Amino acid sequence: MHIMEGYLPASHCIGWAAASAPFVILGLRRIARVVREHPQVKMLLAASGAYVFVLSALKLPSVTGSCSHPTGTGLAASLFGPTVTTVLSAIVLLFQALLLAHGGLTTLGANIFSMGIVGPFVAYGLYRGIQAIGLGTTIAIFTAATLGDLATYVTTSFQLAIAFPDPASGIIGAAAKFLGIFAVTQVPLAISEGLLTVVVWNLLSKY
Amino acid sequence: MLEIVAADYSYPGGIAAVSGIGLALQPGEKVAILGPNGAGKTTLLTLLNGTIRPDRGSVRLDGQEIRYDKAGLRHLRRQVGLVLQDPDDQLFAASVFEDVSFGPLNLGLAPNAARGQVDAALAAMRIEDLRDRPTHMLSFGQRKRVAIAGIVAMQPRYLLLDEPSAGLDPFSVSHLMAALRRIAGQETAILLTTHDIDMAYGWADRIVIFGEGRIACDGAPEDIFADRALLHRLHMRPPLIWEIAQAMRAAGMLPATGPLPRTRRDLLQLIGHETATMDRIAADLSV
Amino acid sequence: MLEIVAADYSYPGGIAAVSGIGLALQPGEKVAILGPNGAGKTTLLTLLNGTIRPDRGSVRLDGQEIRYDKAGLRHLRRQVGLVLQDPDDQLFAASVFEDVSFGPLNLGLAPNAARGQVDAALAAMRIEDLRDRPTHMLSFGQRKRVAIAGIVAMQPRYLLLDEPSAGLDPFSVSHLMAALRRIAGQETAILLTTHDIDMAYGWADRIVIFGEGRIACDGAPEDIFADRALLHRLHMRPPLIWEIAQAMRAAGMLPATGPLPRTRRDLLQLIGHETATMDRIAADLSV
Amino acid sequence: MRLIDRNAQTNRWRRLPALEKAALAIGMMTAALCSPGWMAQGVVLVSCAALLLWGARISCRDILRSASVPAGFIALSSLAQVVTLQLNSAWPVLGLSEAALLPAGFIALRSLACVAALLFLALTTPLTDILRLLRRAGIGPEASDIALMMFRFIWLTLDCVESSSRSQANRLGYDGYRRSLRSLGLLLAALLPRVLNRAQRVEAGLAARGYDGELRFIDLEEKLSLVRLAGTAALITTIAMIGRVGY
Repeated sequence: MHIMEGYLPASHCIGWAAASAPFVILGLRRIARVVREHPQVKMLLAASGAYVFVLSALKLPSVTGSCSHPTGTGLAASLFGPTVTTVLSAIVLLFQALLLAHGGLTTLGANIFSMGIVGPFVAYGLYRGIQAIGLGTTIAIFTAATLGDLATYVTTSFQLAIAFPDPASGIIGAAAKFLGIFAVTQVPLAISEGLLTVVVWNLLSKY
Repeated sequence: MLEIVAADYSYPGGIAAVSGIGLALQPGEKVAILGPNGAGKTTLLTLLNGTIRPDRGSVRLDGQEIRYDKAGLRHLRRQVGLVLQDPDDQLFAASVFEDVSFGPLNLGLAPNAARGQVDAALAAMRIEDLRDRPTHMLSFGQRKRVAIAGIVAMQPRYLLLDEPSAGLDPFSVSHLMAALRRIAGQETAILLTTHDIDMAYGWADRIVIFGEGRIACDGAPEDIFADRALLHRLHMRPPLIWEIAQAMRAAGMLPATGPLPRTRRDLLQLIGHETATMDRIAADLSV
Repeated sequence: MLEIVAADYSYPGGIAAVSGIGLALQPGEKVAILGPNGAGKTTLLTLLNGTIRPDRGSVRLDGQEIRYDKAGLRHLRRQVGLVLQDPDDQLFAASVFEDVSFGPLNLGLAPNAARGQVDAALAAMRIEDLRDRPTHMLSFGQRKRVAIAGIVAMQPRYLLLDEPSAGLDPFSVSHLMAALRRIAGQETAILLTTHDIDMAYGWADRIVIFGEGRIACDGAPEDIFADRALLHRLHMRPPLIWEIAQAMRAAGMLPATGPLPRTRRDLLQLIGHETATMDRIAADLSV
Repeated sequence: MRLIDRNAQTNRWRRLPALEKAALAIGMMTAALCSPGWMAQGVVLVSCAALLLWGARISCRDILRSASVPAGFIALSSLAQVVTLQLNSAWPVLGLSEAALLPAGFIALRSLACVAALLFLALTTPLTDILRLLRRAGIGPEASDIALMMFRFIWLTLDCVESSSRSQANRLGYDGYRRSLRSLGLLLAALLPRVLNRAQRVEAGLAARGYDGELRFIDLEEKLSLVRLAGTAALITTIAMIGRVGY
């Protein structure tokens, strides 16, 4: 779920871009370091990025019957770690804006923050945390992918709420509204993405 | 009978893939489709199996126009199986047996019945020995046969194959064609596309030639290849065996009547037979 | 001269791909490699261009063993170009012209000189009209020709091609082979792998047959195909034209001496010529 | 999925310098985003549509189709704005805020104008040209090479996904939720090793062409035109001034 081009006021656009920039720069530095040591990583990251992009453009079967698009960042974060995923997500979001008109350039910073930073970090933290408690990989992957996806959606709703507080109930009320409206598609989607990630993960570990 | 009637299809962007094509496939037939890259052969196969929907015209199974809802497509695909060109697009499961059982299980068969159809398909393709092998450790030729088995196991009445011989060495091709001959014997019609004119000539009952998104001709091999002007216009050459046999006939080296040889073996036998006859005549004369 | 000497190579996992292979390629030669899927043909090509390094044995260019450091590989790849089977493994830029310019720029050429070599390569492959087209919107046959142009533009002395004719229709194949004949004329040696025995027979000066990771034979086409026992052991058939010509010769339909026909046209002419001769004799006799 | 790219690759302005098109798009986007008045947004919307239709010669149908998804999202978000939520009573109370109608309409129009500017860039400029621009702007060779290769891999991967899901549908793999989810899982699991394998093969394929870690090629872009740049500047200044007026 992305914020559309032009939806956020200029000051918010700049603010979110500034908030995301350090993470992206950190990720870029990390990639540059790895690429210097192993040049073939460049091609592998490009292929993985394409995989995440195509995954995010896939229609996912949803329990409610409606179709929606997964973020794929849960899987990516579990595979490559969160900082690299931030950079891949930034490129994916740029591509989505320019190839699909999903999201936008002015809202790129805000979208990177929700889909490229909050989502992957939540997913990665949950994945490591649940594994550390010893609840098993399946639960860890499901929780990471589902809640990572939900975290992206919650963040987006708050970003919109801060920009457009409810005249009666302020930011909290506005967040509740945005959460409510998008819940129809996003909650079943998050569950589907969680289940799908588990299926993929289990099959991949067979190879 | 599986039919496509006066169908047009254009790709997004408006480029016409096929226009006004009509073709009927009878149970038990063996049909080969020839034509240059990009002529619309693959489009025809995907139209026949309901993957894409014609912009105009219709696809009919046993006289009934097919419906493009879930139930309609399900009904169609039980009877019409399509094997795509690249086997890698068709293998998903970890082992050969699991992969081939994907279709039969989706048909709603009980595990035992599904197992039977899988084993039959593996036997028909002569790959029983690959049963437990991981799919990602197969050679290209093996993957190709497993992909075909995955459709054969669903026991379709019409089996469509897109370039089944592409990329295979000649020995594997002859094995594959032998397998397809066995399957076609059992009331199953086979329609395949190929660039191998000689193979098509030796295998098919009927040949269809595509040119520029249209069906340029459709008929018995003898008739098709006799039309030199047509072949020339389509930038196609007749099968080598046919052409040599014709030249030999014209030169009086083969008898002027009787069926023309279709395969390498037929032609070589005919040449040998002629030799034997000539030897006999020579011997007679020398007496 | 490009040589590989007594080379072994095993894939990670220990499966031997080729063992003890040796082959020398002279400037200007046209060589075809035949053999079943998985026999090691592709491995040979990637060894010759330094993509993989033999476990034992060596690769030599003009008598010098190649080094596998950056400078050594750079030197090798200036002279030895490899076209992979799948064009999608070799194309990366957005448009055809941009893509073909990649190799020449990597050679360190100035943009203007590079531009000239790109245009020459597009002309040699007869794809000047695709110059401006996006690579991901090309047909398979077009991508194949663009991938070859990408290597031809680097003007290598040795051009290696992995299955250049795979997946192409016969008309495109003859165009491609004509283009390769033009290129081979200019001091460039060409080595290609193929499953098309008839095409190899008509095109190559020399034929190499692979079997089970070894070179089973290497020589002039006439000699290779005369060894029936060897071909039988390798599950290979001689070219159809060769076989028919042999049968006709044995049957006394073709003269017992003189070179055997190599192409369809040769054979048909020979049959026609014989007819003409026989007609003449008949006419003489009737006088 | 291929709609925008197809137009970007084939429109009449595809070889114009990406810098000029980007300057125009981003200028208009900024003007629309920063103008308090309604009129500037309207002018941006109309100019973008006019440039796309009569300049780049993109069909009206394709413009509307590529705008339909963002327009849907904008409509949904605007709905959230006109609804109010009371949290200080015992139950949350939903209401329609008449006062919010006008601002919500303004945001929707602003967003549509910005989407139009985005579409102007996306529909006229191949994505790789924009990446080259970003590279010149200094985003670093690693990220720009990765993005460039990613663009190529996207189409290859998409072809694989399309053929694979067709093949699964042929074998009735998409009947019902459970089976669909499992089929899609099988597809994605089989796809990842294939995609990574492809990356290795491309590495070898480019090595055969002298690849040494840097992607370079001769582009076919036309030269910058001062006339066009001046026109761009004039248009954006005019829109900004209209925005200042405050209608």
